[in-house]
Amino acid sequence: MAAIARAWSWFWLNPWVRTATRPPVTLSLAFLTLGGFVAGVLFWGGFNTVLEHTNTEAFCTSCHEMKTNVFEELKGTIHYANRSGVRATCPDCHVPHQWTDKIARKMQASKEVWGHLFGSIDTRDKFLDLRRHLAEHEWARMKANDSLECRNCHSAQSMDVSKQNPRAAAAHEKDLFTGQKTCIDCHKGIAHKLPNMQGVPGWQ
Amino acid sequence: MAREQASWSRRDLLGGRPAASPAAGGEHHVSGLVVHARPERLVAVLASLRAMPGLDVHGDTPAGKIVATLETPTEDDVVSRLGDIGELPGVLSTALVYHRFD
Amino acid sequence: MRRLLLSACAGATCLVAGALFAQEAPRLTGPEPFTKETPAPPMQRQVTDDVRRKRNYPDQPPLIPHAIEGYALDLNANKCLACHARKFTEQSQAPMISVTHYQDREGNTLGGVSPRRYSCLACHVPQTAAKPLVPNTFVDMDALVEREPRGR
Amino acid sequence: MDVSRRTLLKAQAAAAAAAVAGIDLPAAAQNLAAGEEIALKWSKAPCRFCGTGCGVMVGVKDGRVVATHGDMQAEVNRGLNCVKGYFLSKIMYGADRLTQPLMRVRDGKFDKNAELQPVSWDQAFDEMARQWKRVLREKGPKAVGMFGSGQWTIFEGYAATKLMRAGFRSNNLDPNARHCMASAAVGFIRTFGMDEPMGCYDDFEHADAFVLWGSNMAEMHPILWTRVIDRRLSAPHVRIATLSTYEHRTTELSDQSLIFQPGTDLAILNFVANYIIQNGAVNRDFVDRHVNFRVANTDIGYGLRPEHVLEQRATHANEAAVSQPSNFEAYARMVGEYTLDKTAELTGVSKERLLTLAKLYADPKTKVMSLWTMGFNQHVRGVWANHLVYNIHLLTGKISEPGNSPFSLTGQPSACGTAREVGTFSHRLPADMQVNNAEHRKHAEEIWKLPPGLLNGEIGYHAVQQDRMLKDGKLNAYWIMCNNNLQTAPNTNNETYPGYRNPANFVVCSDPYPTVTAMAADVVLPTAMWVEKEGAYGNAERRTHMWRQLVNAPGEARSDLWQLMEFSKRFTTDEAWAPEILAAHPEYKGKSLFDVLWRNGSVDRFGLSEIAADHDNVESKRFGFYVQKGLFEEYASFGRGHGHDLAPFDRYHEVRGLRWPVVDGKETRWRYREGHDPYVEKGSGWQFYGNPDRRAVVMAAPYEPPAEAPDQEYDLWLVTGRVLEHWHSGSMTMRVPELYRAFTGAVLFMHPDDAQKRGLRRGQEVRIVSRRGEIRSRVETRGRNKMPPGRVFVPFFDASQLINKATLDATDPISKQTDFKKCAVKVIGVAMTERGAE
Repeated sequence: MAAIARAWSWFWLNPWVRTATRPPVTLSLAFLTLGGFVAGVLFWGGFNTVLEHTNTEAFCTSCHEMKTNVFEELKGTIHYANRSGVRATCPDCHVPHQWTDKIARKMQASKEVWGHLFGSIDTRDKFLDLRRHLAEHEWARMKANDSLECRNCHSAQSMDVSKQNPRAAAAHEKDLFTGQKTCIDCHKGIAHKLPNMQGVPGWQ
Repeated sequence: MAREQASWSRRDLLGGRPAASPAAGGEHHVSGLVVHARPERLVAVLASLRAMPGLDVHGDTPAGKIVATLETPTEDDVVSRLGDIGELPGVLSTALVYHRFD
Repeated sequence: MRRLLLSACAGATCLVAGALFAQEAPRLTGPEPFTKETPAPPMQRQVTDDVRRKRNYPDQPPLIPHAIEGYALDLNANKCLACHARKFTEQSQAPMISVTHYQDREGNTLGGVSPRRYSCLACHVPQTAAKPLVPNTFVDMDALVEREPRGR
Repeated sequence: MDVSRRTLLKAQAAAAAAAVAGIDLPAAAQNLAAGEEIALKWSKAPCRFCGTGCGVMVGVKDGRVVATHGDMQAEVNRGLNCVKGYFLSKIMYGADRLTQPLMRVRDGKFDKNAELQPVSWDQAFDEMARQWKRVLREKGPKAVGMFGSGQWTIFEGYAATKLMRAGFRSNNLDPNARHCMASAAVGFIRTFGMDEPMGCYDDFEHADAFVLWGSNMAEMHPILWTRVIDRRLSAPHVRIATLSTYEHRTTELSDQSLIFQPGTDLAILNFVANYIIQNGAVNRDFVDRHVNFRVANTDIGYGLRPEHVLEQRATHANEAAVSQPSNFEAYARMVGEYTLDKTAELTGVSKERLLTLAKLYADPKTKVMSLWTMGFNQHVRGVWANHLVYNIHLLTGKISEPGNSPFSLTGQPSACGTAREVGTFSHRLPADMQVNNAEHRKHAEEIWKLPPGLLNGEIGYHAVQQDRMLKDGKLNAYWIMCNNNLQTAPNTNNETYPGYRNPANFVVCSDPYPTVTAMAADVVLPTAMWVEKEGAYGNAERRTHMWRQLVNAPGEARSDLWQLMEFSKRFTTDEAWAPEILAAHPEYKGKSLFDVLWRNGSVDRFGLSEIAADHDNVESKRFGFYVQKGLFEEYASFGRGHGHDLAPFDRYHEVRGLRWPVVDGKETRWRYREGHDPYVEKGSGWQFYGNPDRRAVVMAAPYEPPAEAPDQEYDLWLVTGRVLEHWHSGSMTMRVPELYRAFTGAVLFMHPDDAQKRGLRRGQEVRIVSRRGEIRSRVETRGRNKMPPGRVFVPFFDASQLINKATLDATDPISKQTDFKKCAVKVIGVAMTERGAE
C-alpha cells in the first residue's frame, strides 16, 4: 500500500508531468488548433500505415505459425501460382476491404497475437489439433458475409458459364446464381488443407 | 442421370445403338453373383432365388455354390436385392463379382 | 482409324513400325545415341471435358474426365466421395460409385463405401491430352464378337 | 438396351461369377442365347507388375487377351487391382512389340558399329555362340556374364542359374533385384540365417499400428495399402506413422509423418531402441531366450570404385560385413548416445513426433507392423537399416505373431520367388545356399547330377560391378534378360553405357519391346511375356503362384526360358568345362550342355501328356518334355525338408498360391513361431532356426552420413523413384495409352521456394546437373509429392529424361545395392543457360 502511494507521488511530482499537465500560457489558439490537426494527420497516417503494413503477406508470414502451416499449404494451390500470374495474398481472402469490417477483423486478430505469444499453435501438431476450430471460424465468417472476399475477385455476375467446364457451370447455375449457396459452401479447402470433415454438411 | 452423356464409339453409332439408349431413369444394371448356401438347404435356396424377379441361376455345385445373374433398373435395387438374398434361410454368403450398367 | 492401324501393324510390318516409332519416341527408347541431350517435352494439359470414356472391358475402372488438382484425399476428408458417394449423387449429378465398392474383403455388403476403397486414385486416374507414344493393338471383346480383323 | 447387348452382359456376368466360384457352367448356360461367339475363357494369373502378387483373372478370346479383372479368390487382393493391374490386358499389345531377333549387321556379318537389322534366330544364336566360345577360350568363365531379373519366372531364373553356374561355370549372374532388395535379403540372412519375412499379409488385419520406414505404399503397393487403410478406418484405435524425406500420398493418409534429413533414419531407429531400453520396455524374457547381440564394423565406405577417395579413407571398406559378438549392456551404451535432443537436432523431426513413434513400439499392448521398401534398401547403410528395425522388434519381442511383424516389401513380382529363393545372385545357390561354401556346392552338384568340383566357388560380379567390369573390358560376353538396366542402373553415362559400347564386349538384350537397353545392345532377342508362357512367381509374403500359357507370343518372340535352353544346345561340355573335370568324368565328354543340364533324368522326367489339355506350352513342345514341371520339381528338391518346402507342382495350378514352407499340404503364415511353423519345437515359443543356435541377432550399428551431400555448388538432394501409374522403367506401362496419359512424363518435383530462388516456375524447362551427368526436365511445384526446401524428386520411368545419368553409383558396401535416394544436384533454368551461352 505504501509502495503505491510512493509511486503515485513520484509520478505527479515529476517535472515533465507537471509541465505537461499545466495549461498553456504562451501558445496561440490558432497554433493549438492547427498543431492538433497536423498531429491528427500524422497520427492517423501512422495508424493507417501500420494497419496497412499488417495487411501484407510479409507481415502475416513473419509469424512462424502462419509461415509453416497455412502459407506453406497455400503454395501448392492455384491461388498461389496459375496461368495468368494473378494471385491472392493472405489479406485478400482473410481481411475485409470495408473499413469497419476490417477494423472488426483486426480486433479479432489480436487473439492471434495472443495465441502467438502464448504458443497455443507453436507446433505443427498443436496446429493440426486446432485446425477444425480455426477453419470453422473462417467458414462462419465467410458464410455470414456471403463469401465477400471471394466475390472481391470472382463476381458471379461476371462469370461466363460457357467458359466453365460443364460440371462447374451446372452447379453455378443451380446453386450460386439462384442465391441458394455462397462460394464457401462448396469451395472449402481450396487454399489450405482441410480439417477433419466429419459432420460437415456435404462431406462423408 | 440424364445429364451424363455416355461416350459412343463410331461402331455404336453405325449400329444405331444410341437410339436404343436408356431414356431418363432407364438404366439397366447387370450383376454377377456367387451365392454360397448350406448344401443341405441348396434346393430350397435355389427355389427362392428362381422366384426373384430379374434373377437367373446359371449353375450350382453340390458344395452349395450358386452362380446367378441379376438384372435391375437401379443400383439401389442391386444393394437391396443382395440384402434380400443374404436373409434367405440357408444362405451363408453372397458375393457380387461383376457389375455393369448401361 | 484403329482398324487401319491394326492391319498396318499385322504380322511382320510390326517390326518396321517398331523401328519407325523408336525414332520418334525417345520417351520409350531413349535418346539416339544414349548420350545425346534431349529437351524435355512440355507438360501436358489435363482432360477436363466431363465426357465419360468407353471402357476397354467391363472391369476396367472408369477414367476421371475432370480436374482433381488440389482435391483432398487424406484421413480428414475425401473430396471424391463428396460428389460420387450415393447420398451426394442427386445433388452433384455425378456418377455413383459402383456397388462393388460397398463390399468388404470377404464380399459382405456394407451400409456404406468400404474402407478398402477409400484410396480412389489407386484405380481411377485423370488423363492428359497427350497422343499415345505408340498405338496399342488391344482389341476389345465387342470388336472381336463383331468379327473385326484379328490383328496378328 | 437391345437384346443382344443385354445377353452379352449377362453372359459376362455369369462367366465372371462362375470363374470366381470355380464352377464349370454347362455350355448352354454359359453362353446363354447368344451363342458361342461371346464366351470368354477365364484363367487365373498373378499380376505382371510389383511384388504384392495380386491375383487376376484373364479373359481370352480368339487367342487374344481381351479382359482382366481382380481375382475374388486371391487372398492377396480379393478382387482389387491397382490401375496398372486393371490395364494388364493391354501391356502385350504395344504396336512396337519385337517379333524378330535383331543384330548389328553390315555386309551380312556382325559389326558392332552397324545398325540393328532383323535376322533369324539361327543367325542371332550362331553369332552369340561364336562370341561366347571365343571369350571362354581366351579369358575363361570370369569374362562371361548375365544380368537377370526379379521378373523372370521361377523356371527361367532356375534355368539361368544352372546355365551360368554349371554350364559356363561362371557366377557372374546377378538379378536387377540387386538394385531393389539386396539390402533386405542380406539383412534377413545376417539376422535370422534365412531369407524372407517371418510374417505375411494377414498381419495387416491384426496390427494396431503401421510404421512405414521409407515406403510410399499408397503409390508403390496400392493394393497392400488398401489393406492398411481398411484396417485404419475400420478400427479407430489403429495408427499409421510414415517416415520419409518428403511428403507424398502415403503421408497424406497417415496419422503422423516424420520428414527427416536424408540418411538420418538410422538415428531415429537407434533413438527408438534407446527409448525402449530407457523406459523399461525391453521384453527381457524374450531377449534372454531368443537373441544374440553383435556389434558391426563401422566406417565401412560406400561401395564406390576402390580408388575413390571415400573408399581410401574408410577404415573398414574391405571388412564391411564383419561383426563381433557383443552383449546387451554394450548395445544399450551404444544406442544411449541417441538421446531425444540429439536425434531431433540431427534428423529435423520434432521431439513430440519422435516420442509418439517410440511409444508405439514401447507399448507392449500395441501390435506393430513395420514396413519398408526402397527408402531402407536403396541406402548406403541399407543392411544396417534393416538390422536396426529388427533390433526394435527383437528387443520388444514383437515378432512372428499376428500383427507384430517387421515386413520387407518387394518391388518386383518374383524378387523373392526367383531372385532370392532360386538364388540368381552372384553369391547364391538355391534355398539360401552360398557359392563360396564347398558343402553347398557339393549338394547342388548332386541334385544337378553333375561331376563333383564342377561348380565355381568364387563369388561373381554383382550388378554395379558388372557395369564397371564391362567398362574396364574384363567382362566381355554379356546377356541382359528381362530388365532395362541402361535406364535403371546408377551413373549410366559414365559406368553403364561405356561398357555396352566397349568394342571388346558383345552385349545381348532379351526384351518384348525396344527399350533403352535394347537399343544399345548388339543383339536384341524378341521375348514372350507374362501369359504368353507358363510361369511361376514368388511374392513378398513367400507366396508361390503359377499360371498357364494363355495366348501365343507374336511373331517369332520366345520366352526367356526357351532362349536359355535353346542356346545351351550350341555348346558341348568340351567347350565350356575345364579339361581336368572331363578327364576325371569321361561320361560327360562330348555331350551338349542341353543334355547335361536338362536331359539329366530329372528335368526331363515329365511327359507332354501332363500338360493341361486346353493350354499350349511352347517350350515343352519344342523340347519334348514338360519343361516347367521338371525344372520346378528339381528345384523344389533343394528346399524340401530344410524349411523351404514347396508343394507338388500341380497343386499350384489349382490354388491361388501357397506360402512356403508348405508342410503336409499346409502353408505357413508365421515362421519361427510355435503353433504356426511346423519347424518350431513344442515348448520353445520361438525358434529362429536359420541360425545354428536358433537365436536371432541384434546388431549394434551407428548413424553414418551418406556418400554425397549437397554443398555450395550442388545444393539440392536428389531422390529418385516410381509413380503409381508406371512400373519401373515404363517399358510396359508407357505403351498403355490410358496409363501414359495418366502420368505423361517425368517432372522435377520441387518446393515452390526453391523454384522461386532460382527464378523458376511450374512447367519451366530445367537442367538437373550432378557431378556425373545432367538431364532436362520440367518443374512441378504441385502435385502428389511435396518436397521440403532443399530436396527434389524425379521419377525414372521416362526414357526421354534418364535421371540415372545424374545418380551416384554408391552402394551399401555389404549388400552392394545402389543408393538411388541420396546424391547432390543443382537445378538451372534452360532458358537461363541458353541465354548465358549466347
